[in-house]
Amino acid sequence: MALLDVRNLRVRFETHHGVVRAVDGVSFSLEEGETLGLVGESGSGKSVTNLSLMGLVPQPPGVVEADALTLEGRSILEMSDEELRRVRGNEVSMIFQDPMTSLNPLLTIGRQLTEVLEVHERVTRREARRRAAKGLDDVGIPEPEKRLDQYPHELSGGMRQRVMIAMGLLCSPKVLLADEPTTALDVTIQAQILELMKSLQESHGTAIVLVTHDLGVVAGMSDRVNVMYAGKLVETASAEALFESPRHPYTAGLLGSVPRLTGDTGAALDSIPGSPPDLAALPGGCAFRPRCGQAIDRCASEVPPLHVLGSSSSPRRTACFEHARLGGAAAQGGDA
Amino acid sequence: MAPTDIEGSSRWALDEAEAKRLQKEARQFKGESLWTDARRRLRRNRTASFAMWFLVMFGGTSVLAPLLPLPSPKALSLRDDAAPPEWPWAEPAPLPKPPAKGTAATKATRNLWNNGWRHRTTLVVDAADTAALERAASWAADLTGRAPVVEVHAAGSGGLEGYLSVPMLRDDVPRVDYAELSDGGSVNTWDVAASEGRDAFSVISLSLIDAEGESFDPALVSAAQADVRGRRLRVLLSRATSVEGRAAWLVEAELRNGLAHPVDVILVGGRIVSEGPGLTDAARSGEQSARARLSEGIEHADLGRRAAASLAAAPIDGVRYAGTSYEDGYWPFTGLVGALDDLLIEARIAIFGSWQTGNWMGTDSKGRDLMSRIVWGSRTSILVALIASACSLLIGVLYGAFSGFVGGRVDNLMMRIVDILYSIPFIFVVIFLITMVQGLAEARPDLEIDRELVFFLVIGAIYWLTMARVVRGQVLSLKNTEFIEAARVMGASTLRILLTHVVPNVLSIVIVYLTLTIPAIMLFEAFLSFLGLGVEPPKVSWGLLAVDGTQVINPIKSYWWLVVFPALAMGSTLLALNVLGDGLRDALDPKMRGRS
Amino acid sequence: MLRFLFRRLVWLAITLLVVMSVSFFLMKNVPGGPFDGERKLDAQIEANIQKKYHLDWPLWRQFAHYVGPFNLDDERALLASGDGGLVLWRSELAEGEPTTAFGGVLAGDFGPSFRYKDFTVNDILAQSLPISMLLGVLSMMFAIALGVSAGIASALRPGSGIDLSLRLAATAGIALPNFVIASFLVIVLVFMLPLLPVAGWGTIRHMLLPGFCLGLVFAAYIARLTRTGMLETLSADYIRTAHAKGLSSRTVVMRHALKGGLLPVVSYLGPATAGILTGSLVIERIFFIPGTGSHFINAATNRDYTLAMGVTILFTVLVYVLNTVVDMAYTLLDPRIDLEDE
Amino acid sequence: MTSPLLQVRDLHKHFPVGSKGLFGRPAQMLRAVDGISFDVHPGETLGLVGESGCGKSTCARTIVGLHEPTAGTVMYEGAEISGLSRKERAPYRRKIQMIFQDPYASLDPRQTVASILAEPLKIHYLAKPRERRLHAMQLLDAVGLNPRHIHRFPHEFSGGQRQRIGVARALAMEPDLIICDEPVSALDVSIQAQVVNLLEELQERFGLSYLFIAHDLAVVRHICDRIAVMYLGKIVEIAERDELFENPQHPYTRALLSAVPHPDPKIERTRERIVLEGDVPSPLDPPSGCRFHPRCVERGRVTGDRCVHEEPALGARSACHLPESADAPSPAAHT
Repeated sequence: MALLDVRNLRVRFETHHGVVRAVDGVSFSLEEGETLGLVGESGSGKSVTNLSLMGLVPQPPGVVEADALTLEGRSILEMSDEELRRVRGNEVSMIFQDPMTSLNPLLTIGRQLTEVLEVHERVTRREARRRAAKGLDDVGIPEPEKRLDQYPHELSGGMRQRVMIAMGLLCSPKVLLADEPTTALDVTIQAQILELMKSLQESHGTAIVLVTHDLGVVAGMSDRVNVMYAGKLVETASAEALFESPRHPYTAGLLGSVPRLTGDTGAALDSIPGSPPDLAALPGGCAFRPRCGQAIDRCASEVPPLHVLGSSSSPRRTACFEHARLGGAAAQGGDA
Repeated sequence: MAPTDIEGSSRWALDEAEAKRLQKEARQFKGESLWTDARRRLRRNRTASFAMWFLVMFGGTSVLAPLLPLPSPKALSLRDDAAPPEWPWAEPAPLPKPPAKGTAATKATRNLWNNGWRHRTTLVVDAADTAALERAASWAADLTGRAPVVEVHAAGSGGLEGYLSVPMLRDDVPRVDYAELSDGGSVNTWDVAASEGRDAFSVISLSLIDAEGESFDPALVSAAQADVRGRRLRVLLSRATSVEGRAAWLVEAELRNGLAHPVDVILVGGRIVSEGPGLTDAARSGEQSARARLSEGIEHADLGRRAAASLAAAPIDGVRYAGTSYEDGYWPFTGLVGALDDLLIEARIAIFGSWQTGNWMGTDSKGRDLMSRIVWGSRTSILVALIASACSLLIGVLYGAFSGFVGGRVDNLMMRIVDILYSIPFIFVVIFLITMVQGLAEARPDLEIDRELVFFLVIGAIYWLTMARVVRGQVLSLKNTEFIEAARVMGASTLRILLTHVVPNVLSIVIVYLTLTIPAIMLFEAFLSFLGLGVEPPKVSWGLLAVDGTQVINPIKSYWWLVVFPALAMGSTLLALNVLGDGLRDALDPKMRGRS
Repeated sequence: MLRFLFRRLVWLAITLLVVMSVSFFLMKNVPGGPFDGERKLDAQIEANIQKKYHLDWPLWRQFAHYVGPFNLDDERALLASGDGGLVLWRSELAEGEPTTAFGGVLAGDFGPSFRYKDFTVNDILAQSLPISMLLGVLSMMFAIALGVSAGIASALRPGSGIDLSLRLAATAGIALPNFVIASFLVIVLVFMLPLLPVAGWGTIRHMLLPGFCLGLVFAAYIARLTRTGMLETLSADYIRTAHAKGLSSRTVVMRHALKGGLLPVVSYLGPATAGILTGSLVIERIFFIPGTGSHFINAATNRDYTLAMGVTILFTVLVYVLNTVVDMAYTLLDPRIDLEDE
Repeated sequence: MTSPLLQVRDLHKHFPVGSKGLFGRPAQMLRAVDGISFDVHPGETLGLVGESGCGKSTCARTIVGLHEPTAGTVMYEGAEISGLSRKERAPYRRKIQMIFQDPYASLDPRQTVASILAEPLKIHYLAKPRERRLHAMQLLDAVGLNPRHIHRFPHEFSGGQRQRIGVARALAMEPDLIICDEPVSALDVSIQAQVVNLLEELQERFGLSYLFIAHDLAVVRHICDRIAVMYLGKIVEIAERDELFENPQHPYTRALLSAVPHPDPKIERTRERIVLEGDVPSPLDPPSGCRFHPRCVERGRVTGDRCVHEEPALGARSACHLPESADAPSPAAHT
């Protein structure tokens, strides 16, 4: 049984301008110890997907529905507030994008760390403090005892993100949901944090859902990658297969858009024309069709479902009619 | 670096002809500015738009007050207690006894005299039947050029007693209007300021002699006096005397000195035979035009007297001249507003005639109609709010913008001063200052301190703080935005940046805070009036009305209407202003775009 | 912290000096002084009065006399030190030497009242200030309690019926003048349902209505500030973090949101104090409370300048000091603020 | 080699910060830019990279005259332009323009696109109002936007489109040099590529030179001919693009290159990373000697504590006490 199983997740926000379908029929599962990358541009619904896994989508205006949304077989959607509370921060924890605003500026680091332990494990204050200090030590923060009495604004951005990670890992969760954990950081600090997350994953055995727009980060961190566009999953594959031979035109376009540190620099980047659609007014059919160079007539009228491509040993799926037509041949060609 | 290398450049893919064609098409793609967007969102905000409509109605009522068929807000009644509201459909109380023949308008009776709207001339007619009365009315209309308001009462003798009242407008006041002279009034001025010392009064004695030996009409002298009064000259004495064997009038006028502008000569119908200090040659030679004035002056003089004089020519018997009321029914404005008010009163007479509302909201303890006072009080309150907020706007925006734009240490110091003013009970100092100024005004009337103006300015002077802070914050954050930096990189001057980028972007927040300052100022006016430091009776403002209400609270008799109606008017207006201000803030905040 | 206090002190001194000198010189220039009574005084008496109150001195000397504990009575001292006569302290006066002067504002002496001839300003203040303070503290407590709870209730369910009605009530509270509200309440609570006494001072029952009326406007402001502050903090990222940690909603609100949400309220307390003092002018008058506010208004209308000035100066200092205290309290709540950075 | 278009010599920009006394005495100086020199040649793109707070944006702002330099000079075609008055500077304004980072903040929300694009011409009294509008349309067309949309407002465009408007505004006066201050950092990947392509296309078409400021090394590698790497207000290395990426000299450059993740799992999983320790020190109180020494992993290779005491000068390529080597490991070229 998968650790986390998501089937046909739908999140919509009912605003005055109409219904925004932020997430529309997303399915995936997460195995123990696995890292799943969730890639997309802003507004693709990746962060909302992440939030809904923890029941953190504000309701109203949000409405979360799914055929299944289970953690170890228990349905998250059907949990009571109390049960949900026991899951959050304990079995599933979360790291946010901006460590500047994600920590309470008015409380000490120590207070914010120990309260997690106090809520989920019946520990004394002293014990909580000891473990918090150890947690800080684990994420490579020097002088952890001293840091406990400091306030977030006294730390640098990288340090704050380390604190966030320490906070997320205090109760040894089974799943860590990381929402753009390095976007706000400089590259050298990003490298530190990514290394840290990798080593902690090895030592804790935590499964990670990594939400990011940075294809480089995904490539280095994840085992499998889900690509999202306009609230839908357009392609899912193992990291190697995806970067080696992207099947969906959007994935291909995305990879082509990224300048590389190696190889030829002469040619122009293969950018995707146009801009992402307004989620409140999506075109009919495939949402990517207006920007797609390979669109066929069918794309305008029908929403392409996720087709399974390739062998069962490395399952990959893509939501594109063109590739469904090409079928296994292309997949075989790519894997060969 | 000639402009040509921009124009004729062929480096553009889009050639000019094509661009011109597209330019026509471009009109279909007109964008929606933030202002339009804000207007739309404000309209969608139901509470705020309701508040706006309410305020428009309220403002309209206030501006159009002379048009409304309301009783006079200042005419006293001899009743000795406040009357409760009467229902609009209730039978009016029986009329008191009509005024006795010849009595002036001072005696208060119900409908007409009490609530006389500005000036009226009234003729009383004893008529046998309605037809006779109508004849009398049409005669009066011919006489005055204006349809009279007719009121009919049964006379004791079984006949009818009619009151024919002709409303008198500004021009009917007995006065001489030299400005309308056709033969040029250039000689009728002399410059007082030129010859007088600052602090002395001087008496100018002028003898008026009838050149042709005709006798003077005393009415002309009184007309001259009235006019003199209007010109801030006071006639002390007028008496007949004889100069060179002819009848003459001597007018001694007290002139207040220090008038910087020319003053109309006040002499009517005579030749100047001797003069006091300060009379210039121009005035000395005023004989000719003075005569011309004589004839013109009669045309414009007292309508009532003319009517009285023509009584003999009346087509029916029994017409008596009842009197003329010169008392204003309200507090007239001068200038444009005054002219508008006159028009409105004419319109009121044309539309409503003598009909006016009853005391639908009751009267105050002096018998003045409460509803009328609320409407007229709103004028004072609005005036205070407008002048004071304009004052606060001026100081606040200039101070804030300067502080924000200069920045650095100057900004630090300026904002520290604002902080301090914020935190000290500034109002105590202000009250202290107001009493000082009032004391000064009383003790030294010669300084001509306009107490109301001082009062407005002082209020304005303390409400600029928030505005200054807000504007400064905006300017400070705008100063560092990239689009201002872009303009700097382009080489825009500071003035240009201020006018094209800063002002439009600060404007919206200024509007919001202005809408919120106005209610605060109205509240403060009420507060000061309550303490007896604001608008002074007999003028009326909402603050004073509320004070009247609180003063009659007692356990024996409840004068609830004196509390409830002013409070309702004030509360709903201030509430509407606050709601509108909040609504504007939401609508004008670009961050709120796209949200409800 | 010491530097901060020192800076504040310097600014206070500047403020006071400006307030005092402006009002002093205005007061001296306004004719119709306190002794221009109904009848003309005998020239000798007038001269005596002038002498007694030093009205015959040059203005600068009167001002110095008013402000500070300088020895200006002693002509010899003045002569001895040339025109630097201000340096002598009162204590240097020989024992028992007659003096008609007062100690000066710096020594906490506001001089004699011009109207109440048998009292000094200090006497009047000593008698009335406790009453005003009690009223002020009561209404402040009331304003905070009502405002904060209404604001939180509003912010927890934005858009709900409770929120809308509380917001409307707050706007009404801000829009309506407190004397109007007071009149309504007096009609209802005193006359229609005789629950409370109409006026006067002494027992708790006397204080309830004035305290309520005085505090209401500030309760409305505080409710608004609390609501906005709470809504802002509740939508902050760190609140999401707190939820993600598995804290209960109650803990999230009490521990994480409340502190940040109430920060604007804390910084409003300074202006609120000034506002309550101002409001007390009206409330004390309506309820016939013999507080400082009533005396101030009487003094202002009767041209009792020393009393009016005394109250103004005292309240300025009071509010200024309270503001400084509030600012220091703010740093305890918000570790990001450094007073040295001001 | 052609004579340089822009010469920056020993440029310093310090800001007073921190606690002020009663009457405002500045306490500390923030050394945002602390003595940098470089040239930009006609038709070339010079990249300026570094992490946040390294002073690259301050450098750009000082060049265009938004800040007055504390010391040093900026020369355009051999004439000094720093320290000129607004009027004296006007002719150079037309030649040097700037593109800003935040497409949402860099356009006045209350102006239409037409007036945004006409503003530079208005300021310099170029062209008549009608011609300005035509010119605005030509500009929109040139940056790939619909010229019919000139009467629209910025908020009616997407982020990428706004950045195009920002580019059009910079082009309006036909400059020779455009300072691009992180022009693509705020954009999504697919949009970023569009803007990068647009910039390259415009450079070719109008013969522009760019000073391209970015923190994303991959973008810089794609668009720049030469690259300068900044650390704490100093240039630590400056070299031709391929030189820098294939054979980085300065330890910081190496670390920076190694920190960039590759969008390719095969490379990512096998390559060795140099992970720097700690954070960038505060520019208020930069470390003594070589500013990079507290974080430098190759410090051990320098004998003694030269790195702590002696500030390395910028040599032909890099500012490091280590000798330049041809075979230094290039983490980027690890394939």
